[in-house]
Amino acid sequence: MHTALDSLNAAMSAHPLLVQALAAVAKTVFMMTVVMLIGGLILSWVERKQSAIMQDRIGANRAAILGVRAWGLFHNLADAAKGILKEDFIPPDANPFLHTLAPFLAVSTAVVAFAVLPFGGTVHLWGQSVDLTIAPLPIGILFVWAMMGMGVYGVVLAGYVSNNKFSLLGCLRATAQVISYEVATGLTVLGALLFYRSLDFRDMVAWQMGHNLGQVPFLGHLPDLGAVLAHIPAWGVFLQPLGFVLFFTATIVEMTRIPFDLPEGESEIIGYNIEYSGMKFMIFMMSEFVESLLFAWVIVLVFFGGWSLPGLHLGDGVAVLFGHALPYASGVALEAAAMALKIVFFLWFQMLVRWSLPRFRYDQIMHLGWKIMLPLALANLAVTGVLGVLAR
Amino acid sequence: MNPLLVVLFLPLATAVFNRLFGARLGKGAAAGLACASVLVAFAFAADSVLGLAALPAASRQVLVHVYDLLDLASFRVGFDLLLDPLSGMMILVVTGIGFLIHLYAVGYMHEEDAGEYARFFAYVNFFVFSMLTLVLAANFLVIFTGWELVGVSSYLLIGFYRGKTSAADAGKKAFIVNRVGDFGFLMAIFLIWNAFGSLDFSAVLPHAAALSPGMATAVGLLLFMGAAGKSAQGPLHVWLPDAMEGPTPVSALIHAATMVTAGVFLVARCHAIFELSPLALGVVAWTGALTAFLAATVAMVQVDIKRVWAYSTVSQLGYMVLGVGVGAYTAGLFHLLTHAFFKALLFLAAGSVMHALHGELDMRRMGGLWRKMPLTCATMIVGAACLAGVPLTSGFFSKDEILLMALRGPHADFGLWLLGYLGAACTAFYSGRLIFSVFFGKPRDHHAYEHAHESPWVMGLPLVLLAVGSLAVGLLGLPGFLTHWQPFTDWLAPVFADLKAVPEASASRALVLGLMALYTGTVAVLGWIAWRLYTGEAAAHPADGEATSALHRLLWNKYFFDEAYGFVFVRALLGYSRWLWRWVDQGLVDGTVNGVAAAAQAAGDFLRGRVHNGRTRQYAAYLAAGACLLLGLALIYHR
Amino acid sequence: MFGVGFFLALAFALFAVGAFGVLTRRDPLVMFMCIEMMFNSGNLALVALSRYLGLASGHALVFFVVAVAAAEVAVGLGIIIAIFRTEKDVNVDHLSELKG
Amino acid sequence: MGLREVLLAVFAFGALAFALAVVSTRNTVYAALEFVAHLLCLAALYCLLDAPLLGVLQVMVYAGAIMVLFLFAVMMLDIQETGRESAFQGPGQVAGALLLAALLFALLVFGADRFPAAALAPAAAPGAPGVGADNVVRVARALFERGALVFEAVGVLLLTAVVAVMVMAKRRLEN
Repeated sequence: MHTALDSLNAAMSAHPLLVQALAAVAKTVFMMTVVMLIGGLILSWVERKQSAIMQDRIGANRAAILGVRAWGLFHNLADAAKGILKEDFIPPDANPFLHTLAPFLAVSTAVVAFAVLPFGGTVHLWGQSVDLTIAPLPIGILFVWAMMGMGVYGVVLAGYVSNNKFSLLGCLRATAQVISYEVATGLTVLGALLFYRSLDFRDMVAWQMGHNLGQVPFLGHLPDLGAVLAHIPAWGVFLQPLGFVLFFTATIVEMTRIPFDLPEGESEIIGYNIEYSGMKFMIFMMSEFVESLLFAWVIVLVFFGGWSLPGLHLGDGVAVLFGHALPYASGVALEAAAMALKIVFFLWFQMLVRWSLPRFRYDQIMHLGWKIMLPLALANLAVTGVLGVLAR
Repeated sequence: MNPLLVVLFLPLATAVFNRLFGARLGKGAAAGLACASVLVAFAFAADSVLGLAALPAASRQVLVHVYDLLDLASFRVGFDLLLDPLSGMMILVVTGIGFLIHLYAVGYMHEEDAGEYARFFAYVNFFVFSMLTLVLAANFLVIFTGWELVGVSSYLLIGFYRGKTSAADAGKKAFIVNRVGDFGFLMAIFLIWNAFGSLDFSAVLPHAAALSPGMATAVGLLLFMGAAGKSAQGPLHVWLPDAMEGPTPVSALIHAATMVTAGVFLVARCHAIFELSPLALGVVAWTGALTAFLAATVAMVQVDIKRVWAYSTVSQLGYMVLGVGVGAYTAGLFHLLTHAFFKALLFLAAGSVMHALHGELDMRRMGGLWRKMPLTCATMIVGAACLAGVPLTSGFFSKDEILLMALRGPHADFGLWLLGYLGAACTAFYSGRLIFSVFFGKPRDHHAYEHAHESPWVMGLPLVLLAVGSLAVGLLGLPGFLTHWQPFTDWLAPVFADLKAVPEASASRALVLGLMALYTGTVAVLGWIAWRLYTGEAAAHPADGEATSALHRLLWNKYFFDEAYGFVFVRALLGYSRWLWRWVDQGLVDGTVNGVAAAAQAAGDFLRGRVHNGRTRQYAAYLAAGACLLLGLALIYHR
Repeated sequence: MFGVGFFLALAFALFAVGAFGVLTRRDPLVMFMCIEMMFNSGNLALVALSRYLGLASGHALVFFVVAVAAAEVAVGLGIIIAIFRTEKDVNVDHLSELKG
Repeated sequence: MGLREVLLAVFAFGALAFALAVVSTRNTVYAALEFVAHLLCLAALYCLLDAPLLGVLQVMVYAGAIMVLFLFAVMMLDIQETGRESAFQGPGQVAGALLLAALLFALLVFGADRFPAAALAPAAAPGAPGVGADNVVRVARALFERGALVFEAVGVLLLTAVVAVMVMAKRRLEN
């Protein structure tokens, strides 16, 4: 056993390229697993259960395998089975290829965006440093935005090829809403990017880990507070509270979730996916959950320090927690746990919003986006920039 | 703040205010404001002049810099004011007599409605401002500005009765004839700038000797061209009689007392240049003498009383010009001063008569008015006596001085004296003729006579003040052999200090007394002839158009100046303009323009059908073909 | 094999295709896309040349081209929609009111 | 021939093929979708040419915003009728256009033949766009230092365009 491990170590050390290849595969597999598991299965279950709890219902609890109900977890399997078995209806005048392409476009663009999201820092394996990111792009956040922009095409295609006036109208609503808020989504983050001076998520997290509020211009110069602030990590949310609130709101609009779910409005409004059934419809639903995870992830990376845990420092092969040395592996595990917890918190928070607020009217959404959020985001950006110049 | 600024800008401020808001203020306020502003200006002017008088004689010059008009590296012109004895005298005349005339106008213009009333006072105040700018100028640019402003305000006032075509025509005539003179003035300014590089009097006049004789003659003649235009010297005098179309106070103020003296003022101001050129001075003197004589002869036959005074003004201006032309600047200016008083008086009295007779101006329809309007009669007799040169009146002294200088001055000539003397004789005749026709004898138009009435006090007061002034002002310039008290000569002495001593001594006392006796006798004889001719029932007034002789017709038609101008300038200009219009403008210019346009349109019509056909893709094809062409050319030539 | 010349040739080919589209299509929207295609061929050439010459200014230029294209598209589409609302037709061959 | 070359070939071919598809498709919506695909191919080519920033910008702005606007316009206009007509006019016109386009292509290729067909010089110059993390910084320097004025001008242009479109749309609404 021992020798097997040693020989593995030796083999790995001898072939750095192999390490990298394996790491790439492992990263991808891991990420896809996480995305599919959470976005495809767990989130729909959570949503059901949470809505039930918030609305004082019991919620999904009927599906059972051999009498085991597992808190309704099997409902997802039942849904999947139902989706696969249902007739895949394609309207007579629709282009079958595009009709099929639309839902996959919607989900795949969201999934592809995860390629640039780091799930951890750099780890050292067999002498090789491995970025815990599938594709560590220097322009990571732009890539996410680009993919968000591409996600619109799923909606547009779905609305158009369905050859149905209602789906067309729904798709127009959805498109207008999404591209309107892309502006706000981009502008609200820019304030934070002014601090990080990078478009790379890893740099953002590194900056937040490497700074505390005491080092922030103006804040750190406050006579009494400076010392206290030095103990608080310089997370984006502290630097850009307004930016965070706006960004969080804009992401909910981007996901077209309640209270901004006008494009499809499951219960009342006929949406772009009206002509979809079975698995394709479920894929549209899934794309929303994937987006939900994506934005929670982005928020954590940009505004909540990513995997950083206050007090924990990972050095070269050593981990220090509040001055106590820890094994390196446990440090990594702590970071992973911090990251996961933060993401879970935001997923939960999104659900909370979803089941708390009533739906906006369409003109209200547009009003909010163009006349409130855009000016606020611009003002936030301008103030940040001016203060940054003054602090120089 | 310098009091001069108040003097200058207060009338302007009231003018602007009255023009904008006067109609709403009502007559009383508008007139009160206007009169008060001129009175205050007079007070400040008097204060300034007293302050000047307090200075030692040699340094009686105050320069006030208001602001920079133009400030280039090599050339600077400021809005500068110069107060010296000459301009001091002028501002006193302008504001003092201006105030009296304002006062008179309050009554005279009373029948106008409030808007017109305010407009009148605004224009008159504006004139006062313009005239003050002219006389206070410290450089040629400012004096020219004042010169032009005076022209504008004169134009506005002559054409004040907007409903009358004749008034509008007279305004235009005055303006256009003045432009001829202004052209000369402007040329003179350009020459001066070219020669000295500066327009300031202080930089030009003391160094005038630097001018070459030819240049001095040119500048002098051009300056005099301007002066002749403003001061109505022949042949540019034709506008002044027509200018009587304006309200009578305007005639009194502008076309008798102030504006027309600008030319004399200009020659006196620039005497340093004129003194360099005997030719220029000769032209000035001869022009003045001829104008004085010819205008006096014209005045002898006119029947319109304002017209008589208008020609009389031209004639008297001729005396002033003659005075400055023979180098007797002080005498000329003294005549300017006395004339300002008595001619303003005469015009105002004529206006009073006109007022009493509801606009009647023809002396053939008057007569015996002294019973109806004794005050007007008395004051007008005083004025006419001054004008005619009755001994011991102001006019006697001032004209006598000029004629003496014409005979014995530095540039004397017997011909000049003779013309002056004959003119003075004519003056005595027409003055008597007018007085006797209007006030004495039997009334020739009983209807008008019955309705005649004396003018209100507001018109009478200025008459009395001016009459007193006319008599008193002569005391300022008594002949040298009578007294050594010579306030006028002494006052102006610093201005003319650069001249050679006036050789009055060359005229013996016998000559002076002899001349005086000659004038006195002439005046008496001609006055008696006029009395005999014009007090009878059938006075020697021929009816309209009924010429008794060729000479009479010549004089009646004012030497046919207007007709000559009409033929030479107006007809020729019209013909030339018509030719330009028909052939050059319509044929050549329009033809070219229309031809180009027509050609462009024809080409455009063709291209529109073929090329510009609205097919976007065809345009794109042109673009692509053009791109190919350019690329091909670049490939061929770039290798 | 994939040198700068290859990318330039590709860019020129795309430019020619776009020009061909502008010359032959009657749908203003497609013409518009073809114009955009010509823009993009220019961008491609700029990127390739930047890579070849080692100049970042080419990238900046592409950025400007994209921004100007965005403005142009916004206005152009607005015009097309305005025309469609009054004419109910956007065939460019039927639109010749402004020929003068 | 490595992976990079393969990808280059694939995307270059894709760009050209989709461009031809745009020109020849009758349905405007499909043409627009093909154009999106064409743009994505170009974006990939940019990334392969060491211009990842431009690649992403291309996707964000061109594919993500501009083309969505196009689709929006297409859907609002509902140009089914014109779309069903023949996309091209007469054979003569098509031939002429083809000739012009070919001429243009030929001239351009002749004009640019000084550039090597097979070599991409390494980015070595001091102002080079750079690879990787450097790219953004280098391009930003070019953009905001030498091109600052142009950048502002473009900003004003965009603002003007936005206002213009708003005015245009607003007037229509009132009618």
